Amino acid sequence: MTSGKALWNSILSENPLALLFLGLCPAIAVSVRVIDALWMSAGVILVLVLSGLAMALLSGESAGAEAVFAPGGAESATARGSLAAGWMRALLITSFLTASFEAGLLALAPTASAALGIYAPLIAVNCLVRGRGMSGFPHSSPGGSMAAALGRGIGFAGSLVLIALVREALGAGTITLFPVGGFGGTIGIPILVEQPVRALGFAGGGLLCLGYLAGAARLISPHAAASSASGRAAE
Amino acid sequence: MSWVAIILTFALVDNVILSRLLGVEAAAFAPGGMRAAAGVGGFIAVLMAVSAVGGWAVDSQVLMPLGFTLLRTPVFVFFVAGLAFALRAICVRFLPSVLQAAGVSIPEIAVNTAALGLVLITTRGEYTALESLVAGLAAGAGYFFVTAMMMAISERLEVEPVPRALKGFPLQLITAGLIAYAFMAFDRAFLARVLGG
Amino acid sequence: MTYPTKLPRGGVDPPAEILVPRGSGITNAAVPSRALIPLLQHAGKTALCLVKPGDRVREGMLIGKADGSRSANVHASIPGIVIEVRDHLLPTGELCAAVAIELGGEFDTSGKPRSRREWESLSRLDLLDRIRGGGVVGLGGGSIPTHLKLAVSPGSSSSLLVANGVECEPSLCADDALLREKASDMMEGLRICQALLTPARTVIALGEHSEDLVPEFERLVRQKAMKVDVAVLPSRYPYGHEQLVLAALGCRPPGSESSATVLNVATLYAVFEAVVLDKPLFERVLTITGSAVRHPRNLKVRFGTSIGDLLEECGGLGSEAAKIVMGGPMRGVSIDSLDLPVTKGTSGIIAFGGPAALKKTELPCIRCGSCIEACPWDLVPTRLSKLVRVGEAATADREGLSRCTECGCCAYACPSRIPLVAVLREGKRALRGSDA
Amino acid sequence: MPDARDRAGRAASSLMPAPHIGVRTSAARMTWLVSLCLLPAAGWGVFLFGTPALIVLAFSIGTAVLAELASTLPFGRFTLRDGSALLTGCIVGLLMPAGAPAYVPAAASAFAILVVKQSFGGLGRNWMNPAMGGVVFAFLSWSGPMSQWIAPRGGTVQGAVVPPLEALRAALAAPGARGTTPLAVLSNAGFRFSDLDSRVLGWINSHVLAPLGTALPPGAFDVLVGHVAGGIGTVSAPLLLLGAWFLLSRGIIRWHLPVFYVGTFGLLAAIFGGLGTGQGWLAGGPGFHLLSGSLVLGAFFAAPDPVTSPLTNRGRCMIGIVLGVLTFFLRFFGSLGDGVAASIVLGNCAAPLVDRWTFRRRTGHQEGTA
Repeated sequence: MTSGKALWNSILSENPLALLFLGLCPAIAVSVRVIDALWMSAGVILVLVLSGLAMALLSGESAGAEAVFAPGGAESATARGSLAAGWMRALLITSFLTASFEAGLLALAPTASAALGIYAPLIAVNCLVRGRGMSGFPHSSPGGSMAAALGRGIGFAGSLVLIALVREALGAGTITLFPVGGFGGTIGIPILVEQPVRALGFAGGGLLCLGYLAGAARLISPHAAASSASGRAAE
Repeated sequence: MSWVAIILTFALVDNVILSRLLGVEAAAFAPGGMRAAAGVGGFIAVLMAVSAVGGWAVDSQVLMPLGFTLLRTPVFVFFVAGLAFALRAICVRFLPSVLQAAGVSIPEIAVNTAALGLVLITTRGEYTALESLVAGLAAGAGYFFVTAMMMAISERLEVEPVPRALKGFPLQLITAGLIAYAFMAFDRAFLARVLGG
Repeated sequence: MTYPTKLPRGGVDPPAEILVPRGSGITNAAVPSRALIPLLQHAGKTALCLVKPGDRVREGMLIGKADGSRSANVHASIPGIVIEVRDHLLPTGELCAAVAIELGGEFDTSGKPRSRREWESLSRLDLLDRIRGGGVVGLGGGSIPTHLKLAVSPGSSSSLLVANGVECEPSLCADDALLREKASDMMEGLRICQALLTPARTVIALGEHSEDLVPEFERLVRQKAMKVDVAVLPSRYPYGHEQLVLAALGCRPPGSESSATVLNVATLYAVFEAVVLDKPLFERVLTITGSAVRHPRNLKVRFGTSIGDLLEECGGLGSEAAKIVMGGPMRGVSIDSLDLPVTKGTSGIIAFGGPAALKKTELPCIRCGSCIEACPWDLVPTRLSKLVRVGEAATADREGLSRCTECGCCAYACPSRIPLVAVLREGKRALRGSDA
Repeated sequence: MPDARDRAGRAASSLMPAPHIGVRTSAARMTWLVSLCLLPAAGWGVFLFGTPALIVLAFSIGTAVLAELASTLPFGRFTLRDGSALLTGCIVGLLMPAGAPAYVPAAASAFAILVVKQSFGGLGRNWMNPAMGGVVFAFLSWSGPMSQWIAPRGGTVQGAVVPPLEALRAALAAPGARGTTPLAVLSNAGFRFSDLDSRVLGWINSHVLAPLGTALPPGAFDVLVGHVAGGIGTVSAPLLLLGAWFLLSRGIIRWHLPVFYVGTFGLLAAIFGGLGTGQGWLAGGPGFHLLSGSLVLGAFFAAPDPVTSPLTNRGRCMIGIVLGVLTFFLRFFGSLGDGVAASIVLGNCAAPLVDRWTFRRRTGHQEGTA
C-alpha cells in the first residue's frame, strides 16, 4: 500500500505528462466540438496563469502547499496545520479564479457557457490546476511562475484541441470554430459528414482518444514511459 | 421525474464515469490493487451521496436566498472538501481498515471531480432534497460498480504482457472507453421504453 | 468392500497408454555386469560410504550407512568388487557419490530358497531396526525412510493405515503386477505395519485397474484373520497421491494433521522382505514402457543397473527415441544419458517416440479454465503462472502457490501448452530465494 | 541441504519439464474448428443474400486479417496461425446485414482487432470479445447502414425489407399491437412471409397437422429455416445449432454459459414477452425469440469465447444468467440491434469481477478446510 501511495504521489508531483492526462480526464467531456475545447482551454490557461501569479506573489509560505502531497509528508501537528493552510489557500485561489472565469464567460459568451456546463466550474478541482499548486515551480518569481503555468496550459490546450479535432472531424464530419463574418463557424468534411463514425463523439470515444494520446505521449517522451514503467514494476 | 427514472439515469444512463466522465482520474489511477480501489471507490460513492444532499441544502437554503449563485463554485469546492474530511474522520473512527487499504492521501479524494460534478448537476437541475439524495446514492452506486469493474479488469491486465506504451493508465482509459461503449446500450430511448412499458 | 465416500476434485485422465500387457507378470531383469549404486537414493543426506575400491562385496551387503534421521542405508545389489567410488550425476541433476561394482563371485541369496522368519515374537524396536537396517524407503515416489512413518511413540496409535495400491502415475503398472504376484507377502508386510502402528482402521486401496483382485484380497484377509477393508478408488491421476487417497476414503482433507499413514504396496512388500526374509532393499519392480520401447514389461531390477541395459533388455528402442523419462509421464524427469542407474525412487522408465517427444510451442493463454478444472488442489494455475512470470511470486504465494504439489495436471490439460508446472516451480524457487 | 525439488528444478531447466504428455487439442485448433462450424450458417447466408453478403464477409474477414498483420508483424510476431483474427472477422461479418456498405464491416473488424484486441496485447489478453466490440461500435456509429437488410432469395418484398424481429419490435412500439404469439402479431401488423413459407406450411397443415387438429401459423417455416432477412450468418438457427452441437460434443465450448444464457432468456421471454401485446403473463412465444436475431450465434459462438468469459464453470453459469437477463431487457427495450452483441459486451465487462469472486470462493474454501 505504501508503494501504491508513493506511486500516486510520484505520478502527481514528478510526472508532468501524467498530470496533464489526469487533468484532461474530465475535460474531454467538452471535446465533442472544437470550439468547446477552445473555450475550455482558455479557461484552464487563465486559471493556471493567474493562480501561478497569485501563488508566486504569496510565495512566502507556499512551500507548504507542495509538501502536503509529498510522500511521507510532515509529521508534527503544527507542520500539518500549516500544510493544510497552504492547501486551502491554493484551493481558494483556484476556485475563485474559476468562478470569475465562469461569470465572465456567462456575460461575454452565454452559448459557450451553456456548452461548457458543469465542466467550467470543475476547472477549480482539475488535477492539472491543483497539480501546479502541489508540485510548485522551480521559479519563484511571478514572471517565471506564470511562464511555466502558461507552458502547461498550452500543453493542455494542444492536447484537448487535438482530441476535439479528431473526435469532431471523424465523429461528426465537421469542425466547429468561431463564426466570423460570412463564415458560419462550421466546416463540413465531404464524405465523413454523410456517415460519420458517430461512436467517436460519445463519451467512450473521448476516453479511447485520450488513452491512445497518453500512450503516444509516452512513446514520444521516454522519460515518462520509463518512470511509469518502473513505478508499476516497483509496485 | 419518477424515482425509478432518477435511479436509472444516475446509475446507468448518465453514469458519472462512463457518460459524464467525472472521477475518471480517480478510477483510472487508484493504485494498490483491488482492495484499495474498492476503498477509494466506496469512499467517493458515499461522499457523492452525502455531497448531493448537502449541496442541495447549501444551494437552496443559503446561496439562492442570498443571491450568491456566482459563488457556487468556491462554496461547493470547500463544502465537498469539508465533507470529505468529515467523512474521513468518521472512517478513521469506525472503519480504519477502509482508509488504510485505500492508500491515497485524503486531499486527493477530497477535491475529486465526481462528487463536485454531481453536486453541480443536482443543483443546476434544481432537484429537491430527497431527489438529490436518491440521485447521489444512485450515482455513487453506479460509480462504485464501474470502478469495481475497471479494477477487476486492470488487476487481470497487470499480469499480462500488454504493449509497453499502453501499460497502466492509457489502458485504463481505453478500458473505460470500451465499458462506456458497452453501457451505451442503456440509452435514453431504453430509459423511456422501460418507464413507458 | 468399501467404495470412496467423497471423490477429490480435479485430476486428469490421460488415454490409457499402458502398453505393458496386463497379467504378463514380473520378469527378473538380467543381472548387470556392472552396477553403479548412488549413495543418495532417499530424501535426506547422502549415505556414508563404507567401501573403498578393491573391496569385495556380497549381494545385499551394506555399502552406505544412513547419515542423519531422514537418510537410509544403501546395499550392494550384486556381488563383486568395488572398482571405484566417484561422484556421478543423478537424474535429478545433482552430483552424488556412487559406488561402481564389477560383477563377480557368488550369489549368496538369489536363486536359493530363503527361510522365513517368525516376526510376531519380535519387539517393536527390533522390527523397526530391521526395516531401517534394510534401507526401506517409500517406493511410491517420496523416498522417505519407511521406519520414520512407522515409528510412532509407544502408546499412541494411528487412526488409519492405508495400503496404497492406486498407481501413482498413468502408464505405470508395476504396483498392479506386484499386487497380482505377491499379494500374500504384501499382506504380511501390512500385518507387520499393523502391529507397529495398531491403527483403528486399515484399508487396502486398489485402483480401478486392479478391481478384479478384490475377491482375492478379501480371501487373504479372512485367511490371515486381519481387520482390513478393501476399497476401490478411481484410477484417475493423481488420485494415487497420499492426501487424495485419504480424502477419497473420507478422511479429513489435506493439511489436517490426522494420524493417518499411507504406505505404497511396493513399500509394504519391501517391509516384508526386510523383516521376514531378512533381505535388504536392493531391487524393485518397475515399468518400462513407451511408444519407442519394443517389448514393454515390468522388470524386477537391481539398483545400479543402467537404463541403457534395461531398454536393451526390452528389445531396444524401436525407433530413434527422442525422449527418455525416468519416472512416470506426469512427474518424471527427462534424461539425456542412458548410463544413469536405477535407484530406489525409480518407478518406471518411459521412452517416448515420435511426435510425443517433440517440444511443443507455447501459445498465449486463452483462459479456457482447463487448468483450474484439472487442479486437484483448488488452485488457479493460470493466474499463478502469470503472477510468477511478472515477478509477483509473493502474491502467487498468497493465492495458494505453496499448495501446489507439481502433479502436472494443469500443464497436461493446457491446450496452449504452457509449461505451468515449470513456471510454478520457478515461482517457488523465487519465493525460497526471497526468504533466504 | 539441497532440497529434492530444487534438484528436480535444475534438471528440468536443462531438459524438457514434466509432464511429458498432454491433451491432444490445441488452442489454435479449437479456434479454427469454431470458424469451421460457422461455415454452414455462413454458406446459407451467402446463398440467401447473394453477392452483397460475400462482399460484406470478404471485407470483414480481410480487414481483420490485415489489421492483425499490421499490428503484429512490426513487432516480429506472426499470429494468424492461431486463427483468432479470422474468427473475429467471420463473426463480425456474419452479424452484419448483407446490405451494409463495405466500410461498415471493414471499420468494425478494424476496431475489433486494433482497439479491442491488440491494444491489450493480442489473443488471450483482451477482456472484451473483439467481434462483439466491433459490432457494437458499428451499431453505435452507423445505425442506418447497420439496418440495410436485403430480401432473402425467394422472399417476398413489400416495402422496406425488415427482419421479422425488427418488424415485431416496430409493431410492439406502435400502439395497439395485438396477437397471441409473435408470429400472430407480425401477421396482424401486415408482415408478409415468403410464398415458399405459405406453400410448405399449407402442405404440412393440411396433410400432417390437420388430423391432429392443430396448424402452424404463417411464418413458422421461414423463421425456423431462416428464410428471412437478417444478419448474414444469424438467420439460419438450425445450421448454427448444428455447428454448436459439434463444438459442444467435442468439448470445444462448454455448455454452462450457452445453456444458462439461452435458458434464462427463453424463460424471461416466455413469462414477460406477452405483456407488450396485451396477452399478459406466460404468453411470450419464446420459440420465435430464440430462433430470430443473433441469439444462437451470440450464445454459442461469441459468448463462450474462453478469453472473455469467466474462468470457472460457476462463473460461466452466473454470466450466462446475467446475459439472459440483459438480452431480454435490451431486446425488448433497447436500441442497439437485437441486444445480443450489447449484452455480451456488457457481460464481458463483468466477467473479471465474477472471476475474482469465484477465485476468492475457491481459495476461501480451501483456507476454511485447511
